[in-house]
Amino acid sequence: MNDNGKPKLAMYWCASCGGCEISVLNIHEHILDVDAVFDIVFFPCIADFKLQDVQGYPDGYIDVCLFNGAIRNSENEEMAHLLRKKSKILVAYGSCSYEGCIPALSNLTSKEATFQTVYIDNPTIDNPDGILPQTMTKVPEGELELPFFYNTVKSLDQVVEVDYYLPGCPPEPPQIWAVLEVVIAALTQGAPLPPKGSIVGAKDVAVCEECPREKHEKTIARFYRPYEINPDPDLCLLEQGIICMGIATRGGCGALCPQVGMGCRGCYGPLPGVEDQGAKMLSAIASVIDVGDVGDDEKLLEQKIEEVIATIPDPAGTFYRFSMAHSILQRTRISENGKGDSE
Amino acid sequence: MTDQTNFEPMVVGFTCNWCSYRAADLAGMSRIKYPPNIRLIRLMCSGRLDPTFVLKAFEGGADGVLISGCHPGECHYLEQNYKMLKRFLLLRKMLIQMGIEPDRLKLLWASAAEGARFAEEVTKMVETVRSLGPLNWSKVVDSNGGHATVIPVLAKEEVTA
Amino acid sequence: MTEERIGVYVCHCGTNIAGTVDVEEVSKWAGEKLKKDGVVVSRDYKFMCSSLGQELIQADIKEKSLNRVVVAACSPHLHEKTFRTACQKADMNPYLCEMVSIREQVSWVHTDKRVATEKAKALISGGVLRVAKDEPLEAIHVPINPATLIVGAGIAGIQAALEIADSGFPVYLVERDSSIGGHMAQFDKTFPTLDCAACILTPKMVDAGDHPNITLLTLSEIEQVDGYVGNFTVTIRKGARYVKEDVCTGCGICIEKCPIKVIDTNFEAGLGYRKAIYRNFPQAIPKYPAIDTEHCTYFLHGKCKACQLFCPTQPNSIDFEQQDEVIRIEVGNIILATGYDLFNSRRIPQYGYGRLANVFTSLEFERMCNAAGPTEGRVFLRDGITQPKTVGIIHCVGSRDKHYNNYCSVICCMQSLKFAHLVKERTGAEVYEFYIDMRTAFKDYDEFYQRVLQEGVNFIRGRVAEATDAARLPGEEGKLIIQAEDTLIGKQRRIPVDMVILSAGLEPRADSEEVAKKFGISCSSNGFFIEKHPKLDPISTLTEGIFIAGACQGPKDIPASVTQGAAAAARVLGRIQSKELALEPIRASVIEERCSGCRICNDLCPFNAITFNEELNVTNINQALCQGCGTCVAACPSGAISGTQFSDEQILAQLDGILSLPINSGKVKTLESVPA
Amino acid sequence: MKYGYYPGCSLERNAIAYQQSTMAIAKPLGIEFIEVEDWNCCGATEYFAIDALAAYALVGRNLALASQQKLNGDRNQLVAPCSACFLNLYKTDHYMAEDNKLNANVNEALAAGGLHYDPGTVKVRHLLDIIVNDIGYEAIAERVTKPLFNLRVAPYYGCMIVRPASIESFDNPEYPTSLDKLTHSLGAEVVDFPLKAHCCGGHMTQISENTALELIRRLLKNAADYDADMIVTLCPMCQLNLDAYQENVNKHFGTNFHIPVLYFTQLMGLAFGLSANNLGLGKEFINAKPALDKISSEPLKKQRRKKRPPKETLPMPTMPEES
Amino acid sequence: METNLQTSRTPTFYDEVIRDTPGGDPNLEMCIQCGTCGGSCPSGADMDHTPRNLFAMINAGMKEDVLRSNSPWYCVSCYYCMVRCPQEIHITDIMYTLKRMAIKEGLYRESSASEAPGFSETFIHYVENYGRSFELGLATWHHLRYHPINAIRMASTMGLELLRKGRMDLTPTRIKNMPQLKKILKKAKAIGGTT
Repeated sequence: MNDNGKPKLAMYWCASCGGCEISVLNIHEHILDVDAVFDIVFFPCIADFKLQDVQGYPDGYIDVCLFNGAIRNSENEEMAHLLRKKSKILVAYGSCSYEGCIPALSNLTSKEATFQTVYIDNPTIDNPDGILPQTMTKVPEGELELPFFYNTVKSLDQVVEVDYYLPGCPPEPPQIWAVLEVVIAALTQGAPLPPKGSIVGAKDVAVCEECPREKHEKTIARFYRPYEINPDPDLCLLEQGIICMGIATRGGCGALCPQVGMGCRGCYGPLPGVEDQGAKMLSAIASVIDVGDVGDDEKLLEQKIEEVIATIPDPAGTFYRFSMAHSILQRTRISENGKGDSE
Repeated sequence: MTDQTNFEPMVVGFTCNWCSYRAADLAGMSRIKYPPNIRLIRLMCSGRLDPTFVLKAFEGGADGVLISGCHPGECHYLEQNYKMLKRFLLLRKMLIQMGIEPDRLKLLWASAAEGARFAEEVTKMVETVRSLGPLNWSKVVDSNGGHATVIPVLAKEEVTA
Repeated sequence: MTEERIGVYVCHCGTNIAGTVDVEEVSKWAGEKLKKDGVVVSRDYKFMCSSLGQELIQADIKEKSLNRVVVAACSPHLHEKTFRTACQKADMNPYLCEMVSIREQVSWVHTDKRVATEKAKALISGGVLRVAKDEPLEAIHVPINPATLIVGAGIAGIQAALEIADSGFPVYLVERDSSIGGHMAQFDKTFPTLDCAACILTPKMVDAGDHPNITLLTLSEIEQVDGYVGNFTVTIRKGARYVKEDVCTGCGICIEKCPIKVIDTNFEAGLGYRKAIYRNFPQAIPKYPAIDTEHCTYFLHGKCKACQLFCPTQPNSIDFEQQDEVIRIEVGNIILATGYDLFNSRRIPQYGYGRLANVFTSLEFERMCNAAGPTEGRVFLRDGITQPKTVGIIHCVGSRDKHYNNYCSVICCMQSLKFAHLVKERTGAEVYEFYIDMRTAFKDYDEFYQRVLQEGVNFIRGRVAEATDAARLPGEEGKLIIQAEDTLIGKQRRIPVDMVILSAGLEPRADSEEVAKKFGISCSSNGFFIEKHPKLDPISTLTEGIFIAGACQGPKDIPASVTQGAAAAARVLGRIQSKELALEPIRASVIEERCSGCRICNDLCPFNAITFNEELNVTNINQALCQGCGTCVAACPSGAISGTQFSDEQILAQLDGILSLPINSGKVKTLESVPA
Repeated sequence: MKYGYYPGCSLERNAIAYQQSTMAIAKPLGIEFIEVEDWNCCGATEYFAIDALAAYALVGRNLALASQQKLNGDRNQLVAPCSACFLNLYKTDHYMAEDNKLNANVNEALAAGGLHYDPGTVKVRHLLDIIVNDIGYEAIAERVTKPLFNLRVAPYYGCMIVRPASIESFDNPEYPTSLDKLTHSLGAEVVDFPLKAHCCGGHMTQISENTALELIRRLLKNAADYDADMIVTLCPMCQLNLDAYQENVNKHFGTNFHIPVLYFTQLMGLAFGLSANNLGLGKEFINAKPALDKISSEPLKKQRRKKRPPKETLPMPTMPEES
Repeated sequence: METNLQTSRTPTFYDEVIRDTPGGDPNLEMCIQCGTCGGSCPSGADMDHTPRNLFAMINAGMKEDVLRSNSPWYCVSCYYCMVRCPQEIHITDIMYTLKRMAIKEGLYRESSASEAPGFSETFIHYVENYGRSFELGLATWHHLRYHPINAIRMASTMGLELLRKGRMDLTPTRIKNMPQLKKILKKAKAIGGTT
């Protein structure tokens, strides 16, 4: 089947928004190089291949598979296994497949609550019979098996082995191209590939290094949500009380968000050696909370700290916005009554 | 609650080298008994406590985590216990969001002289955690609503690139 | 990287451990089940800490090429050093040896042998996984600057200064007051020998004032302390005296001519007066007077200058333009001897101090007895002319009381006995001592008690309920009545007296917390500075290079203060002579290529070990200043700070280990019942 | 300002003058008292000697009613003018908070009557406390129209208003000064009364009269020694003992005391220019009129020449007073 | 918690006193025998044992002697001992406990204050039946019982004067919801004990 001798490229989406596909196209004229080098064999967004086509490929037929999106349901997982089998290099492309990203925020609640919100309570929903996703449906031709919706959203590497990770929500075009260049060089000239399991297309230093804002010794007396404050254009956002995850997030993006006055959301994930981005972020900013000099009165101290903490309304959602599935705890625990404890 | 009757809670304690670890020493020297459900890890200071450790403990099977440090104003490193206190309070808020009852994470100020109190507080904590029942975090994550998480056909086939 | 070869050693500690933990089983288990984690040998032994036990480990290190050792025995606070030294002698890096406490944390606190054995296994598993992550380390060596700073020139500080200076090393002796001598200079006689305080203190003060190796800085306060053991930089503010020390001869004419007289609340304890230009007493060291700007007419209203006018020196010694001076000095060690404050007796209204004229504090009475004091040593009532016929002395004022100070102030019993003797000697009055317990421990003290008993002083065992002028019965009119239970007869008694002396307790200096913070040491809950160890190291603090002596560490009398001053000096001299000091290598360091320059950690270090390099946009940690608490390690959001001996890897490995065995892995259903 | 009000049995009858004068001064001070509906006796010092739990439950009923009736909204402050009532209410609330078992038992008893009380929900305060701390000395001085110049008053607190100290007190338990300052703000001359917080004998008049008479004598003698024209107090028991038993004291000890004993609220009323009839004056055993007649419209010229003490006199202590 | 630090203080009387004193730990074991309580007591002169002495006796297990003592009955609840006690012992509350125990054991009759409980009992009789105290009835009944002559004196002088000045009622006042109060008190007594 190696008809034209070109390396085979696939890109597939699972629980994701589609932004990753757009980001690949966002490499502008380099897309022509991609087309020149690769033979696209599966890319539902831009080319009409069917599942049967992929199933028909021999194992390892695909040289590079860019897999984006998290594992939300049984179909996602099935596709992950299939593409793993058919690919030589499987890349977790983008934050969703790398660490869960926005879809994994639903790990902060239960499957039932998610259904309730999405299919019943949502103001734009018209579902008078209250029908929820099923695993079976009857059609005139007979019964169809439908994907099963999981309780917990997972990252790609929690269901199959992953060769490389390309973080970002979505990954930044220059980084994408840089990674593709390495892969092309490897495939065409036999250049060495980075060690398996590497995170590619990102730096090993935090976003702050790329951020031009002026930084000082940090003490934070309270936090502001972005709409509550008009930040100084030159000063570190965190020092102004805006939660900026830049300190705990891999750089490589060029600090785009902080540069335009929006705190880093943390989409490039934790730094090397850090297992849990949220825990580290929590530790760092809690350490610099400033409650003034209240002496050693325990109660007063606690009260003052609680006042500052109250200005962070949703710590879990904030600190794990992108990394929930990959965090140590992965999800919230559903108490006996079946409801999530998260607000 | 399922296996409540046989349930023996596992509590991990992070102690400060200068105060609470010595309080544990003192409890020992005074032969004061407390439940064997606690296992201690020594840090130089409660300020060393990275929230990651707490999450790791819960994930690894602990039903409760005890963090102990010097009383306010008595930190061996002057004020680092305050930094721990700040992390503790924010962490507790986040753990509530993660469905972990606040009583599973306890903060205890204990000086090196408070051996008896240390034992007493450990006893109380073990009993509190016992009444909360097992946390069993591995089950929390595994549960996928009764549906097998791995597609049987594909799972068997080992994949190599 | 070489493979880990770990030896596990389980101590019986006689029956201390073996009585509750099945040590043979634990040792066997570790040898088998922890093989996968690198354990190559596991042994148990009666007493691991004995020389035979140590040799056992050393032999294994040699013969079985061990490169890691775990000793499961008592608390590391007891024997970590022992086993590390043993390992070092066998050419293993000492920091690759870990202790697991299965005595204090297992056998001594649990009773069910099976569960205790399982817990011991779990803790050892933690130790084994942790030791595998240990890294070889070297102790940190720092040079010692031979100069010493001593803060506080009371008897403890003076003693320490002289010891060091006499050995040939430079000393900076800093005193807040205008002259040295501290509380002792205010006293008349000292117990139990009744030596005159001035006679024994003055020579020492003169020595300290003249010593070529002592730089005396009076009216001076410490502003800032930077640096670390061996290399402190101290900023001192030397207050303006308004008298030129290089010209003044100390003749005292200015004092005589000064028209302003004010109550001396400091040296005279409020019982006497001094001038606006003053020195505490004629033999004060230094001899130069100082101007009190709060009361000096010139400073208040711009005129007078009588002192300047009458000053006989050429050039004139008075300098109204003098300014505070900020001095920076470099020292290797610091001794704090900042003394105590007297308990404020007004806090106990029922003793009437401040309301009833003839109630005096102990310090007032000391000044009254002092021949150089306001009454020239005569014992008078507040009117300054009447001798008392009956005197009541109340012990434990503000001490041994949960409402004020819970501790015993140590000196009050002996001081009160001394007062009784002095009252008898000078007035022949009837004396009543009201005490809870008579505490006359130490050499010759109880003999003094005997002597005062012999002198006919009345002792009433009972804490005084109140001292009042409300007469109830005939014979009480015009007197102060002391009401107490005489606990030895079980009856309430009312003793009318002319004078009441309150033996007020000793308190930490009002600013002790502040001072402690400046020097990076801590105060105990009662406010006195905390020593490193209450018995074995009462003069060191937990901050390297900072020592404490005298009453700043806790109430104590003159002999004890002198002893501590000398002991602190000896410790400092030892340091100076060894020229350098080895410190535990528990330190944090920045992995520069990981540091993004976010500066989260920059404000977290109370020892100022963390600095920011603007040029490279990275943070640095000064290894000598770092005390190893690890707060910055935990806070660094980039994982760019690592901490030796307590790294994330070590801690998480230990956590894995201790969680590897459940609490009730055996079959027995319930644990020992532990009543709540 | 609105407060819940617990008058207590004494103010209904024996201390009717206290009740009348309290109500009279409340108006000009802008205080509104709302009485607890169907309150019962606090048990005084007697019930606790017989059955502690019943005693706490008895007091608990009052607290439960006050808490239920939300007399002054969320503040739920309950004012008691009688020191014994004040102490019992305050102590019960405090001990219930300290002692879980007591709390549970009291509530079990209350439940039998359909009531419940959570300690801490009612803040119990003495009348004097709210007058000096909520109204303040300055505001009181502003309302004075007929200052009590030339009247020498010994302020007498008794025991229970400032004790025990394990309960947070609004004034020093040994040497309180709030009533001194209040009396001073009315224009009166205040005696620094050494026995101001000593015991009046309490119920000893009933159990061991001689003991009580001696305690009363001490107070009267001390007030007389200090040339007080009258004693002012804030507790019905203190007033009764010092006033009604004064003749008994004179008989028993052969003394001749004639020191009227009034409530501080009565003096406040007089200084505010209120009519004596509305203040319950005349209900005292020792007629206060001769003493009140001493009040002059102008402050007497200070006769005390600022005598300079002889030069040998030693200065008085300069240690600062406790704040 | 099991601890071998426990002292071997055996007398159970000591534990009873602590147990029956509500309001948190009365700190009785902390007594250092300083005598501040005995020195402060306004009626100390009339007591056969000072409070300090009683505490030593309690510690020695001298139950009968303690409960026979007149001291608790001379306690005027002035709380001076309690505020001054350097060890923060709840002395006044302990005195109440001793009174209750003395009544229970009937030993008060042997003390020199044998009539004191009668006064308290008369007092609570009114409280339990009317919800309010009743001074006239109280004084009269109490004195009729113990000092008939006094009662006449009371009625003739002070009582009359109080009546005349409108400071005493002839009949007791009754609260409205007396059944509720009775239920509460009945329940409290049924729960029993002192705490």
